[in-house]
Amino acid sequence: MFKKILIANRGEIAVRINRACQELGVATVAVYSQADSESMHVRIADESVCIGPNQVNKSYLNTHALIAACEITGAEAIHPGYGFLSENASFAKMVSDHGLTFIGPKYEHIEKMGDKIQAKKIMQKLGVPTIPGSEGKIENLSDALKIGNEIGFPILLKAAAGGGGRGMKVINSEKEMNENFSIVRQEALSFFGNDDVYIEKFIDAPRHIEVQVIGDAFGNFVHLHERDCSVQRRNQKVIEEATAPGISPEDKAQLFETVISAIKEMGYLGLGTLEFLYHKGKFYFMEMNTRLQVEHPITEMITRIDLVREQISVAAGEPLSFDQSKINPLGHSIECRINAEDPQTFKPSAGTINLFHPPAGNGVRFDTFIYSGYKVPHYYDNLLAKLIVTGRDREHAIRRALRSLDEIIIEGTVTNIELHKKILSSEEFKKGSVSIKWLEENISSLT
Amino acid sequence: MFKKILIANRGEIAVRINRACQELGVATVAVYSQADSESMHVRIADESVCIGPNQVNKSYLNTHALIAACEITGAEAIHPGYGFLSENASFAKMVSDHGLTFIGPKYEHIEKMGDKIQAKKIMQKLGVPTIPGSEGKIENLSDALKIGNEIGFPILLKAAAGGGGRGMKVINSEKEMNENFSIVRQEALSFFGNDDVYIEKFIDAPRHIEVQVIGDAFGNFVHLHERDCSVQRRNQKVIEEATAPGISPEDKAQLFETVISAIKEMGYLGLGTLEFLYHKGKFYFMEMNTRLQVEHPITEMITRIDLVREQISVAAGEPLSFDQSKINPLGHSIECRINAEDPQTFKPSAGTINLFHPPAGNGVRFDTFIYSGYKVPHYYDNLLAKLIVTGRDREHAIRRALRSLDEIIIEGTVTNIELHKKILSSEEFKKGSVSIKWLEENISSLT
Amino acid sequence: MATKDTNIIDKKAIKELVDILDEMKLTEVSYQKGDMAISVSKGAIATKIQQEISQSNEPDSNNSDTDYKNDPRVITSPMVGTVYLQAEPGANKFVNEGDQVRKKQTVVIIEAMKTMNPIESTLQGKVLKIFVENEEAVEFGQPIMLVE
Amino acid sequence: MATKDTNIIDKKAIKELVDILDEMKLTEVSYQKGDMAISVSKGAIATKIQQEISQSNEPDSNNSDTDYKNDPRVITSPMVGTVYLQAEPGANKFVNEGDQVRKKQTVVIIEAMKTMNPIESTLQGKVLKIFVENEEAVEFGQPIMLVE
Repeated sequence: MFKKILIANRGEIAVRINRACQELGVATVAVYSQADSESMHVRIADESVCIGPNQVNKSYLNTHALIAACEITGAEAIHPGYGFLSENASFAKMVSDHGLTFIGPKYEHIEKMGDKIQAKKIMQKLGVPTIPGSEGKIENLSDALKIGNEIGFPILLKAAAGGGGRGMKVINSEKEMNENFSIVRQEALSFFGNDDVYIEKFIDAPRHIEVQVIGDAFGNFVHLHERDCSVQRRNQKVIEEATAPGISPEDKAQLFETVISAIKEMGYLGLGTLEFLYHKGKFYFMEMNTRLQVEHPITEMITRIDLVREQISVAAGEPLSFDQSKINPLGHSIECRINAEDPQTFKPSAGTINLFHPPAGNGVRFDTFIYSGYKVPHYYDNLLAKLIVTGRDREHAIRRALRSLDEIIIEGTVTNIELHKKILSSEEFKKGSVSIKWLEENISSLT
Repeated sequence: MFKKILIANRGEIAVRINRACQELGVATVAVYSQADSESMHVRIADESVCIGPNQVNKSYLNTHALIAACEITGAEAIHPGYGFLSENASFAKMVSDHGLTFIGPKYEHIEKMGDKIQAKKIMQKLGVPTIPGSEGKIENLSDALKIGNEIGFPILLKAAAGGGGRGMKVINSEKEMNENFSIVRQEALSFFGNDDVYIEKFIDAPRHIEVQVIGDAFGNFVHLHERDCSVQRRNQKVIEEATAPGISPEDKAQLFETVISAIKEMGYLGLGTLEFLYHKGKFYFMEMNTRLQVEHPITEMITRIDLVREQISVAAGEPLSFDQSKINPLGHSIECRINAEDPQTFKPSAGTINLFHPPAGNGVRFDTFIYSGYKVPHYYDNLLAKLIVTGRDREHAIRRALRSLDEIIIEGTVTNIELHKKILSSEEFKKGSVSIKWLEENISSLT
Repeated sequence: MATKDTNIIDKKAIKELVDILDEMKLTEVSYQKGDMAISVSKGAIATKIQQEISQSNEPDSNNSDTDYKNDPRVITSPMVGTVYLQAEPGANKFVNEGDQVRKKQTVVIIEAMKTMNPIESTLQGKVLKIFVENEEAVEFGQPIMLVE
Repeated sequence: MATKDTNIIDKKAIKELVDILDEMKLTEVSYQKGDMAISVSKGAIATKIQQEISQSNEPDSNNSDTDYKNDPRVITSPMVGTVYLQAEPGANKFVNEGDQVRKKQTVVIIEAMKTMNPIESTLQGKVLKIFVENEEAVEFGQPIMLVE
């Protein structure tokens, strides 16, 4: 096991990783921008290094400063968390070139899965069902029109370098393709520095189902079942749950078998998530996230596996502490992302948390980095906390979530807590199986 | 299921019960003394009734006020929590005579188990191993001497009406018996209003092992494995853990079989705990608690059963939601009782909590009723919170407890947090299997 | 920092007030004399969280009587139960606003556990206000009536 | 905003009151005398919890330099690394306390990722104090030297 790990992140996930390290007996180094000097992740770490000014590109994305911080503190490994440099293959390689360990997959896998076109091709080859679409990038408008007609409109025109819901457009007809093809390419170029685009069949109102996997260096590959992340707004997940309601055990079992066979073939190391669209009984591979996910705790709760601990162990060259036979999900878990945002405009909100009192009790976990008196900086994302509730079944989990939301006190900044209550109280959510479009289409009528 | 429940308690357990009710969709009535008007259990309940002044005998022990509070609020059932009226058979009967439900066992069982001599006789008859001793109460000194010699000194002279570690004395010889017999009887009379005493073999440095059981009205009786509560100071539990380390699965299985057979024979309803001394591979029945225990959460964590929910369901005439085959303990759970007490003198400490920040993260539960700004009244017991941590194994749970203790901020009153850190860091505790005398004998040398 | 003789603020007066605040364990003190008025406060958190937590569930109480909770001129309920202002339906009230009451005079009856408990006045004087209505549920310590 | 010579607000009085607030650890002070009335308050919770949380882990910093964190007379480290005060072991220091420095003059070298990065002075004047020692690890923004 490592003696010291540098956590190249901030916020709740840096706190989460720090706790896992403490429990492993591993010393921690927090890094922070000048805006984050009072942040919880700095305060709970064994050591801390200021790596730059407020802007992320000069601090949390400053690869040189991170390597230098390892050098001066003697940290042997870097945990990138999610976001920031977590899926940056060249950073992963740089870390390894400096004799340090990147706590994540091999950089080749990060690189391959980071390119959405290549990822889809690879998965297709490995037997994973994908969405019908262009075989690779589209060279020009006439090819786009041809492929669009072959697959049948509506289709989705996507930037190869996009992700997280950005860099894509629904095209309903030849006419719309004529109008939008160069616009989408130009946007892709300006947002992602790469104007490669590709086409996929547009699946209307599917669900977002993802499978958590982990592999070690000893040929062990395990899936930790699925999560349903269909409650989204602007392609951002709002509520996640595990396991997914309303999908037959047989369909799930078949999916898991395919997924395990694929990552075994890849020789995948560490944590990964394969994201699928689910529609009319069929799964379509979307992308693979080669990192820890925001919503990993719901999987931890139903499987009782500490994913961050296993992730670190595997990166340290140790075998998984469990095998597939130990993974028997029990109960139902729901995560609500508590954001600092205006409930009407959804604009991020910053400010000082005058008062914070968390929800608690049986089956309640509240992962956060805020505290009474903490000034939320406006430079970073607006996730304040994750409420994770686990009940004996889905109905129990929903009730537990509602009573927990009622217990939360966060004073000094507006949050989306009321939105969560509305979603969890709605008949459609309670029924289960809403699509990724449901929240956006119903947000104004939720009461 | 009940529509409305009155919770006849305060502090963390009232909060715990309120949460279970909320999750069941049951409305709650909090009762409070005048000193508790700002207490958390009042604030989170649906309704609240002030039942008397600060003194417990005029408020929380005021049976008439509690029944009247049900009458004016329409509550159909009373949950007594632990302590206060929870093991008061005549109150349980009074509740039932008024057409209300007492959330607990049948009052006959409370009554029988409340008399320690009778309880032991009953259990003996039901095949449960007990400590050798007098068959019932001792009439006079000469009988005491005779029985003492039969069993062999040292013996324990105990008040029949005692409990919670009060009303007992170790007698090492005939001489000590001569000196102490009437003193113990007199003390029993003045403390418990009853001078019946009995004799038991004194078992030096045993462990405290208890078995959690539950029964419903449909003939289902289940055990939820055992807890080890050997870390005690002045017979008060300080740290509890589940399951108990260092006892063979075979010995446990045999104990569970005996216990289940006994409560089945009794037709026991609701939650109960059979407490045993464990010494050199043998269990000796001590007493049965006919109520929810302070340390119930560690059992909840390893079994994933919500005990309070089941307790309420069973009292409402519903069957248990699980059977014995569903109870497969996973991981290891530890509870630290966080008391407001002076770390040197152990005197209870009151005061205003200026600042409270709880520990959190994977595997951490913190059951409490305090909040930033809460004034802890000095009229009641000094339990502020229960830290409950659950890990993949005992070592992991200990590490998790230590990092969680480090995270707690309670400002404004002194607590025993440092004592917990010392215990959990000690080599002897880490090895497991300490006796009930260990803490007291080592408390000054723990560093 | 300003030198002693040119201070605009009377620090000594504030210090005295702070000492009083500490001694009496207050969170706020205001003081006014002549043209001088000072107010100091400490420990705002307590007040704050209590307000916040209360928002969701204010313990039952009538708006009208909360101001009188600690008023010595008030007869409070010695028990939990249902209050009756008259001995039986249709009968006259035991006491009306404006009436004179003597100590030990029955002012209301409180029913608890099917038992009627006559509640005697603890005060003597003119009844200024009756806070409770007939058949209202009352809790321990709840103001029943104000006596001058 | 008020212009310099016609200030409407008596800033000095406010400053005095703030000093009193800090000294006496209050969260709020109001003061009124004659036609003047001032009230100041501070978020006590913030200060409090930060102090408390800091107790267990004060971010690394030398006591000697923390006071200068935002001082404009200080040259701070533009990067994370190991600082060298001379070009090679045994050589003279780039700068000694008491020396005059010009802008763009190399004052230290910081090694990061096996690369030596000459750090140029951002200030001009006399070096009053050097906060770092040879081969000390420095973080971003850490004071290197004080220049008059």
